[in-house]
Amino acid sequence: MRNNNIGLWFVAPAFIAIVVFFFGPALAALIISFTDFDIYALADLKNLRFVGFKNYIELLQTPLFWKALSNTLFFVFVGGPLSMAASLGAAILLNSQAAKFKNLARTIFFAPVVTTLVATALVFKYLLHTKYGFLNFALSKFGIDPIDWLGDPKWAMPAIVLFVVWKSFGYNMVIFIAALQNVSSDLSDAAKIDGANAWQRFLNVTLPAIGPSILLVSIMTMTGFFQLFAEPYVMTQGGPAEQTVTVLYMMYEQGFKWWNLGNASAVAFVLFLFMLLMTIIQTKFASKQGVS
Amino acid sequence: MRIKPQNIALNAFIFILAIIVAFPLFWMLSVSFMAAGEASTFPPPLLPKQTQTSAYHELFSSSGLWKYLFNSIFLAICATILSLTFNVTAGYAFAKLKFKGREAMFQTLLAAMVVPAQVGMMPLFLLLKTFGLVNTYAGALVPWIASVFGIFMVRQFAQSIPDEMLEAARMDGANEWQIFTKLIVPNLMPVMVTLGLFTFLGSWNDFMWPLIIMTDSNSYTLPVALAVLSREHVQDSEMMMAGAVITVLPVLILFIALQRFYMRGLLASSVKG
Amino acid sequence: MAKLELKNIKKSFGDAHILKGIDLDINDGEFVVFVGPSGCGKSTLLRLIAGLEAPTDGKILIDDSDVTEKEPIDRQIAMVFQSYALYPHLNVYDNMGFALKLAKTSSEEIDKKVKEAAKILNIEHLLQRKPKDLSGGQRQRVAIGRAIVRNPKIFLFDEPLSNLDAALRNKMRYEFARIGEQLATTIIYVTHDQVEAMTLADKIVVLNGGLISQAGKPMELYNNPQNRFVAEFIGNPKMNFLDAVIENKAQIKLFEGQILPVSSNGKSGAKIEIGIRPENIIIDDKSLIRAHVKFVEKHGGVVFAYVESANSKDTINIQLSHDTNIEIGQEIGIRFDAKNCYIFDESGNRI
Amino acid sequence: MNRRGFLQNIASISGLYGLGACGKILGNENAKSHNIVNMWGMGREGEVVGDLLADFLKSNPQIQVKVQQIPWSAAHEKLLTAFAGNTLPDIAQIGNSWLPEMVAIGAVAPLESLIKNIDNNDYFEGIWQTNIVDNTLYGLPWYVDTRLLFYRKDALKNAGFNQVPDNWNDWQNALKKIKSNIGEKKYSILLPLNEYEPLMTFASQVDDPILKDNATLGNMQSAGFKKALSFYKSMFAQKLAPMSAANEISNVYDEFGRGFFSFYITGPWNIGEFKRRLPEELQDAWATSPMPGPNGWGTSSAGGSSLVLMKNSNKKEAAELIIEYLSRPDVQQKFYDLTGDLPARKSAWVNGGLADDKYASAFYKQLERVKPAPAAPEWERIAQETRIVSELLVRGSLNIDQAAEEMDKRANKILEKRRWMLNRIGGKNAQ
Repeated sequence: MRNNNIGLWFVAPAFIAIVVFFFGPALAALIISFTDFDIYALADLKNLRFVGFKNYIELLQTPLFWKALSNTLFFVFVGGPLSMAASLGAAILLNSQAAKFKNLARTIFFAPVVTTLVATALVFKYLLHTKYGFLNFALSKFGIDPIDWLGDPKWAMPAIVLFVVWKSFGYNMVIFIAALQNVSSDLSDAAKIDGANAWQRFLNVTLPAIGPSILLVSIMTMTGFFQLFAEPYVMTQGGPAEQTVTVLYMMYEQGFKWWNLGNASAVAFVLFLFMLLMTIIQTKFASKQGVS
Repeated sequence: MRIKPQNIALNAFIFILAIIVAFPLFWMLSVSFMAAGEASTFPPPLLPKQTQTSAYHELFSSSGLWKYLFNSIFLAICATILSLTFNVTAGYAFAKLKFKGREAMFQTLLAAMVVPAQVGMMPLFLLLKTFGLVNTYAGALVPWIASVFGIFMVRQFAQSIPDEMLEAARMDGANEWQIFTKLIVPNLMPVMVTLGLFTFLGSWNDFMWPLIIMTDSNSYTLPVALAVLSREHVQDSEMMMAGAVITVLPVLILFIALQRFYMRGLLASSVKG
Repeated sequence: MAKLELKNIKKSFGDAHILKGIDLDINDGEFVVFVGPSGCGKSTLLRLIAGLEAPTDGKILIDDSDVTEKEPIDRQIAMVFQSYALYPHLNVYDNMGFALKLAKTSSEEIDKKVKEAAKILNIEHLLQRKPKDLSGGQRQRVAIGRAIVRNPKIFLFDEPLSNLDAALRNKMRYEFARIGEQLATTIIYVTHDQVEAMTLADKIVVLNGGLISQAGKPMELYNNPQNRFVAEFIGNPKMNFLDAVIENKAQIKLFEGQILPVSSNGKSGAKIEIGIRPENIIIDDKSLIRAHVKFVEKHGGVVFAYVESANSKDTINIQLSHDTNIEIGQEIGIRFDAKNCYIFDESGNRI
Repeated sequence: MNRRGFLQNIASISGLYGLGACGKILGNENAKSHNIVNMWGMGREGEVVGDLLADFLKSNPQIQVKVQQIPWSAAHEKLLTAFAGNTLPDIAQIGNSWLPEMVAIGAVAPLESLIKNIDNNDYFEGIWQTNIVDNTLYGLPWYVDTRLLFYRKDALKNAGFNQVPDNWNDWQNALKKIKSNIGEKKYSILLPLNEYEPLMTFASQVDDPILKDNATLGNMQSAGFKKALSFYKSMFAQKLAPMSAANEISNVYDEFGRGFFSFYITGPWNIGEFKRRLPEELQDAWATSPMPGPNGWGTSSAGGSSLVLMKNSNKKEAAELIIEYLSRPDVQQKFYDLTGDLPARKSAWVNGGLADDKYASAFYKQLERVKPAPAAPEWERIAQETRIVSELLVRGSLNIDQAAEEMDKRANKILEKRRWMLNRIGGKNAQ
């Protein structure tokens, strides 16, 4: 090739943009997390102190942080698997030969994914209303007393998980359908001849075959569930009794409500570390299981 | 053909599931056409007693919805244009052009995938403040200029373009820019539609960044406006549902129209791992 | 060991009628090969026997009991798939023992059977490997081994050799013959390759368009094909066909007017085709049937000459001995004995 | 750099078309012009300020005003964000309690030149004090606000009381009586768990200040505060108040009308709302009353909004004219007519007969007894944190002592920076 570095000109604008608007700020956030950058420092940089690991140490001593972390982990480890199970269930249903109107059903199941989160969170807020909400009305038909879904600390998390599962399961469903279509029918026939029933075939043929997809989906899903923010912001504002404060919600409040940028950056980095850790564990676990 | 009872059960189950999944969206639409206060009665009504558009009138006349609608549409279009220009050039170059530092740069971008976007938000805000870009469209668009995800998607697609085609064009005397505009861009059209759609939907549905960067109500996008309004108008469910309809409907229609492209992008992004 | 009866088996997928009525008896211990071009329904028939599909009509009996509605596991059959269908996450040992494990066989029993089968197949050293670490031929053996340990009444093989390269295919063909003998059980084997059918089968079933064209011993089919389809399908290289008309009971007339003393019981003036195998054509310059040599293929031991004659639509293939001095462009005369001719009417039936 | 400049840079860097068009649209919209005064109004005030200013603008044609309406629930957040992002307006309406914070970060400018024209005796003392930081006037009270009781006269009467008792004990007895009249599913009083004002109202009525040592340390473990906290907690413990946030009560007015609760601590804006939203037949059934205190009528919060001038404004003269205009007694009266917001100037109360109004008079009385919130910039945050802890108390995961300790702990942590800064500058310039 005559002009060897022409590609650089093609790549440079995007690369510079990502460095300036993403890597730079992320690095700056790391530095800020070691300072007590707050609204006073914003007004006058003389009010800025370098505090070392103080933000992190204090964070670990803050009950709200642990609350937020445990809430977030609840979303990740309860909501994530639930959402994936729903995705897989729906994918298996729609992948079966006997299913009719598959495309229509797939579109309906997928629709919540593309809808605007804030808008549908609002819809659920009304659906979950203690008195006039449809869910309680439907439950009353089964003789279940009204539940204060978003107001009762016991129920607020499950209620939000319900919403998040509704909103998100279609995405993974599509990935699972694609994976299921690649499962060798010979293999499932072979298992039938070997005497495996539907559940054994699922365990021994389908599950190993879609293993890589499950790993990928679980990483993506859990990463996504670590980043829940708009749901509590719109539906509960973190309440009741801080029951739905997530780590990211805490970061937002610290950072953009109270302008404690030092604290907020520390929160952000702890969140980042947790997400990184999760991804590494999952990848390790999967490679041990022989999923490539 | 024998119709097995379990097949009937399976289809019935799918049908019920579809109703449950679609119900919130149906209910949103239904309530938005109710008279003020109608939805806050027990038992909750399924359909409006009398279909009316008063909630929409109220929304458009009193809350500046036109402004938010304009902001959302305008930002989504600009984000799409930005994303297409920046990501397509870069994705193509990473796939098909050799240059110094290509691998290093690509690995750098790869590293960006594990860092959540929120980490840099606060310094980014301060950075934009020094440029005077807080509360501007430009500030809201910054995260959409280029995305690692977009570059990956284009790169993956561009790799399927045969090298011979580029070589033939070079033999015919085309320069690199001509090759890109005349040859590559037409061939990348499908992935550009996909990327454009993803960006448009992403920008439209985005919440956290516009919430932070748009400091006055003239600059709100629909989701931000909706979140703010919902705190002020808790009791006006009909009006809020009308707002939700206005917010959701455009993206839903766009998705249904371009579903094929959307699914392709989704699956492409899911095999990158 | 078991015998299998198929009674008027029909299978349709929507409007596509794949099998149109199959009647077939397979005896205890027979090695039966289903052969036919792709789309003839041979694999579907195998899947019906396996119980992976239910027939639209008809009955399947194994050892006189009706298994038409039964699940695969209740038919005591084993099947080897074209793709081998090994469980990728299990090693060879577990793959072979999978069915036994599902049947809750004791682990000692499983161990014994797996090792026994591995010995027969010479794969004892591979037992701990995963399928992805095996060669094609090795996978093939594992797939067979998985079937053997089940000790089934009937073995089903679905094109087991088609994924192997030519050299390996020849070797495995021999192996199959050996294993077939060793197992001494009923085997049903599906292939589109007539060489495999000829070399392996006790009985060949030629399928065409959803129906059995002819069934019988290999040489029976070769020597006595019932119709043009079987005649053309069986035999390598293929039989040659020449257009002709029946002159009278004792004679037929070739395209160019040569009269051959071939007796037939068709009507005079009826259009027919005569088939003649390449090895039965003799070069005889005195013969009235003239032909031009278009191409000579020297295989070493034998030589094939492709000649053109006004009598045939396609070139005629002649098998010659290696010492022939025939050359391209030469005009030659050919002849053949009437006793070596097969005569087919317009609808392809032997007359 | 303005938007157009930035976008044109991008456009020229990348050589793209489309964006040029974007740049144009951006440039034309919202351009900062030198004779336009930007003003932020919160909630309903933001809606009506345009009408209020109509006369002013007629007589001052050289001044143009652009008003932004900011929702109350996001106002504080938006002010700080705008400060952080350098997008503050010229004039803003801000909550009284936020003033120390806005002064401390240097967002607002002193109103020295205005003070000459203003008679501070015409303002309620407690309210006026909230606008003074370091002996300097930073805000001019625009409307005043305090929290007091809205209640159902019929419910109180059924319980055997003709008017609201003036002390905690008797008042709570009345509430208990009401509760026993209305049964399990209804409540005597609504104390929304997502608002800190009810608790802080009680806390303002005791002798101990909420923060001590120049507002650098929490004082929540004081006997006084604990007393207020216990009183607050007892309302829930005895099921006099439902354990729910205001946003879970879908419509406060409907529920008040249906008798779901009979007492509600809220502000003057609700006089108008109650009149408007309650059905005709209930219009005589409700009334307002000053807050009962531990021993006789108690204080309440010195709320309301002030108008402030932002430090970075380059239109200070025009802005001061506007602020001065908006606090004229006649404009204040008109303001009241439009919004129901109570005038900051006593003369406006007296002249308009408001001081004798059956609903507003309770406010006039209460306003003579208001206490400013602690003058620490961090107050808003401390109050929020305190609310969060109080919710834990109410829901039973903490007891009174634990809650008070936790509140102090959180307050002290928030105040750490303030202590450091005050130390550093040797106690001068406390704010």
